[in-house]
Amino acid sequence: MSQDKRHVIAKRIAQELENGQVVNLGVGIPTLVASYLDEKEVYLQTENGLLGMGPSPSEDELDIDLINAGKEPVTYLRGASFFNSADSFALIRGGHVDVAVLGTLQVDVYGEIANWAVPNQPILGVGGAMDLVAGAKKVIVAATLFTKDGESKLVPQLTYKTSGIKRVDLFVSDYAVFTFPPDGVKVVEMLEDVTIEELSEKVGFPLEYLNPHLQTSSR
Amino acid sequence: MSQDKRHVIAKRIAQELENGQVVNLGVGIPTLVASYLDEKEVYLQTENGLLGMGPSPSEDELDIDLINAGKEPVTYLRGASFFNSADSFALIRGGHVDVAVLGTLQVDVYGEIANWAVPNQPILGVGGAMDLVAGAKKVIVAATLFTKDGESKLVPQLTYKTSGIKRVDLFVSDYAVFTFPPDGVKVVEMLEDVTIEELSEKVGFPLEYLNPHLQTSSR
Amino acid sequence: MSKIVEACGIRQLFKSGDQILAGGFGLSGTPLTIIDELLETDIWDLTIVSNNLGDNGQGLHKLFMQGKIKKAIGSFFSINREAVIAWTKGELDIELLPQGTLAEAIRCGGAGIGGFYTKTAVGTELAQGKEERIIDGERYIFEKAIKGDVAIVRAAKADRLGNLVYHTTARNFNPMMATAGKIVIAEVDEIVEVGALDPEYIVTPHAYVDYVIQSKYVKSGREYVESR
Amino acid sequence: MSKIVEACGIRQLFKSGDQILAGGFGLSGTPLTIIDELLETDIWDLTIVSNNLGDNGQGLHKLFMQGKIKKAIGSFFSINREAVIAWTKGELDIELLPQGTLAEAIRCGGAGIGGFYTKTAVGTELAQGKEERIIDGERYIFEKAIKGDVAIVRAAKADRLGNLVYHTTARNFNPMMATAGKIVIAEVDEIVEVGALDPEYIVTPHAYVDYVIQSKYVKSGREYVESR
Repeated sequence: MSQDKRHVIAKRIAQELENGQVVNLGVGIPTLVASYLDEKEVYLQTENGLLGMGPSPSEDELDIDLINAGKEPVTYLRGASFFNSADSFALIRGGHVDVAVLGTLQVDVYGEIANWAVPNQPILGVGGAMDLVAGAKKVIVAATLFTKDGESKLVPQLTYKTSGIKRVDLFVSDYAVFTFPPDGVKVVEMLEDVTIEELSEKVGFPLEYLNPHLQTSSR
Repeated sequence: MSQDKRHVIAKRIAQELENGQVVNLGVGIPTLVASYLDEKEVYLQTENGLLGMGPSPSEDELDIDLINAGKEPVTYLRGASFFNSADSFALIRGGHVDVAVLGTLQVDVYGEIANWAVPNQPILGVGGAMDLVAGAKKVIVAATLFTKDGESKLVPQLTYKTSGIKRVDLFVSDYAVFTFPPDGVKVVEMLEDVTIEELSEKVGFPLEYLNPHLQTSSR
Repeated sequence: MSKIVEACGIRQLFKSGDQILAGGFGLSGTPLTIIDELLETDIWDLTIVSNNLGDNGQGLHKLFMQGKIKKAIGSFFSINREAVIAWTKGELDIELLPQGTLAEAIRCGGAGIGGFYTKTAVGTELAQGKEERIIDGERYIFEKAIKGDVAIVRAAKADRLGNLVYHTTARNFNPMMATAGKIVIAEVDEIVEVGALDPEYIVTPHAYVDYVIQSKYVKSGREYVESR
Repeated sequence: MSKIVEACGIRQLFKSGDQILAGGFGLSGTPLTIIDELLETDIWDLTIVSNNLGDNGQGLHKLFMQGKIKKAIGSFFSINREAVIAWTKGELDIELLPQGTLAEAIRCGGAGIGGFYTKTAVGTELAQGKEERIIDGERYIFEKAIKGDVAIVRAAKADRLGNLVYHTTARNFNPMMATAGKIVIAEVDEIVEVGALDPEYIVTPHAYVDYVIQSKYVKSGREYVESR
């Protein structure tokens, strides 16, 4: 997938974040969101035990004990705190993380996601995925809308294993931003220059705008 | 009750404690045990959040934030640590306190105790009593054998409200030290100059020595 | 962004009928200034979750004497003579929990845990009506998590983000309560700059804290006294 | 009384069939020296409770390659390629738990809590066979506490009593594991005198720790290397 698409998604998600929020960024595209925070005062939490995560270290600063959940070296900022894994997941599960940004394999039309079990591979890793889905106040998923094989990740019903019953709030893809009201998926806005009819055809089922005004005026 | 009796009990309990043990001393007679530890390296825990409690402070040292479970000012020793109430009771309930020394109202012949609900008074306080009974590795109860009205605190069956199903290990009274094997209470040793027959008559049921040899040679 | 507010600014955060988690053991670690502010409000019928209801005529005792407290959930009210009398008369509802169960239930409330099984109190009057279960051959009772509408805590220092550190045994219930209130207000002795607290030593991360006020109380010998 | 022992002195503390709690996330906070000592023992059929089974050919990976591990309980083994293959062949038993559930279950094991209810994993494959319960209108599943025969942890410093402090995210699972082993062995970078650690800042009180050894590993760039 092109670097561009990943950055389009990350940049759009950064717009959703607000001053003062505690945010957990998953591995992959979610990690890129940190590059687009600009002057926003957002506090990054990593589930292995740090609130106030900073950028990657220079070689001089490198401390291999100090890593993020993706096991990459990180730094910490002023006002940061370290805690153990039980306390870290207490923060997550207890609803004290404002936003979790997560990668995903599939999202169904009601916002349930499948992001932990890669199909046709032994299922031996879950990490903090399910805790974040169940616990974060708001969940934003970040993924390209189509797989390398051209299959839509937005699906009428999950065919991969669910990550939990909680519905996500937003799915930011390279084509569009989706939200999930009780009656099913709606398009918040397009990020690619396609009509909603064209996008409907690509995903294989009819899509609607959240705001009907956009529906009529698209393109 | 005479000060002497209380100190006899406290001194005898101090003998039971071993180097390196983590010990929780309840209010009343148990608190006096600290005075008889001499050179023993015993670490005192207080359930409001301190391991490594020291003696009462001088007026100069006094810090009213720093108190024991009886809400009296204390000090802390080198190697001490402070923690929150949940972690403190995790230490207790998880079996990491080697010995709890507790006061009591009654002990039954199988070692079940009643030490929280004072009869004929509204029952509005339990504090850490039940956690200590359930959680400490070893429980030693400290009390005079008879109430001011001359009633035995060692009873065939509790008439006061139980503190829990766990049996205590030792009851050190002013008259004798009792232990509680599965077939019921046994006298470990006399602390007063009475025969076991005389003591049996005082408590109202027959007592036996744990060690039958003492049974025949008493007085 | 700063969470530091004037003491009187917190009055609006409470409403009648709230369940309030109040830190402190005896008076140690009790948010005395916040409680004084509560006295100035027109809110009533509070449920207070706290180890005890103040001591020596201070802290939650004042709130109780003003008639604001409908129910108290805690572990040791025997020292609160007036509360005991009120309970006897049926004027105060009391729910008694072992101290460790109280602490753990509040921790669970903040940690998204629905409830837990403890050995404490099995077979006693305090287990009546509670589900019992055998786990690995041992008897346990079920206890439900406790949360609050507002948590009021006392700490030694806060930075401007709301990170908290505590002082000796004044820590007690405060760190758990700071996780379990929908709104969390901390009263502190000292407010420091961001970066002044060691990240390894922060006990309550700022994510939990909504408002911070400067305490008006200082220690004087065996008492806590108003300094201004 | 000192809990400081030579590294080789700990070999006798393990036995075949033990359930071992091993701290660490990736390799950060992993007791590499203790694991090396385990390699020298004639014990087998271990159940390992750890987030993952080592990384980069180090840590628990070595123990696994030696064939000592019968079962692994953890949250993320996808990075352990050889373990995944062994599992596929039926040579390794794996129990997968969400990371937060794993951490909480170990905390409960050390705290005398029999089990707890969590929202995490409700409705997923990882909830299969687990009791579900509605608490305050929300779905939770029951998870049992986890304990170990031996817990092996890595800390930054220990004093001679066994009080421990940790370094940054190397803290991870170590503090909980240090509470939940019948025997607890800590590997540390530095051993200091009693009184050198601030009582407010000690993370693991000495009551939990049975033995302390000096670590033989030091950090060198992106690796942990043996220093002697």
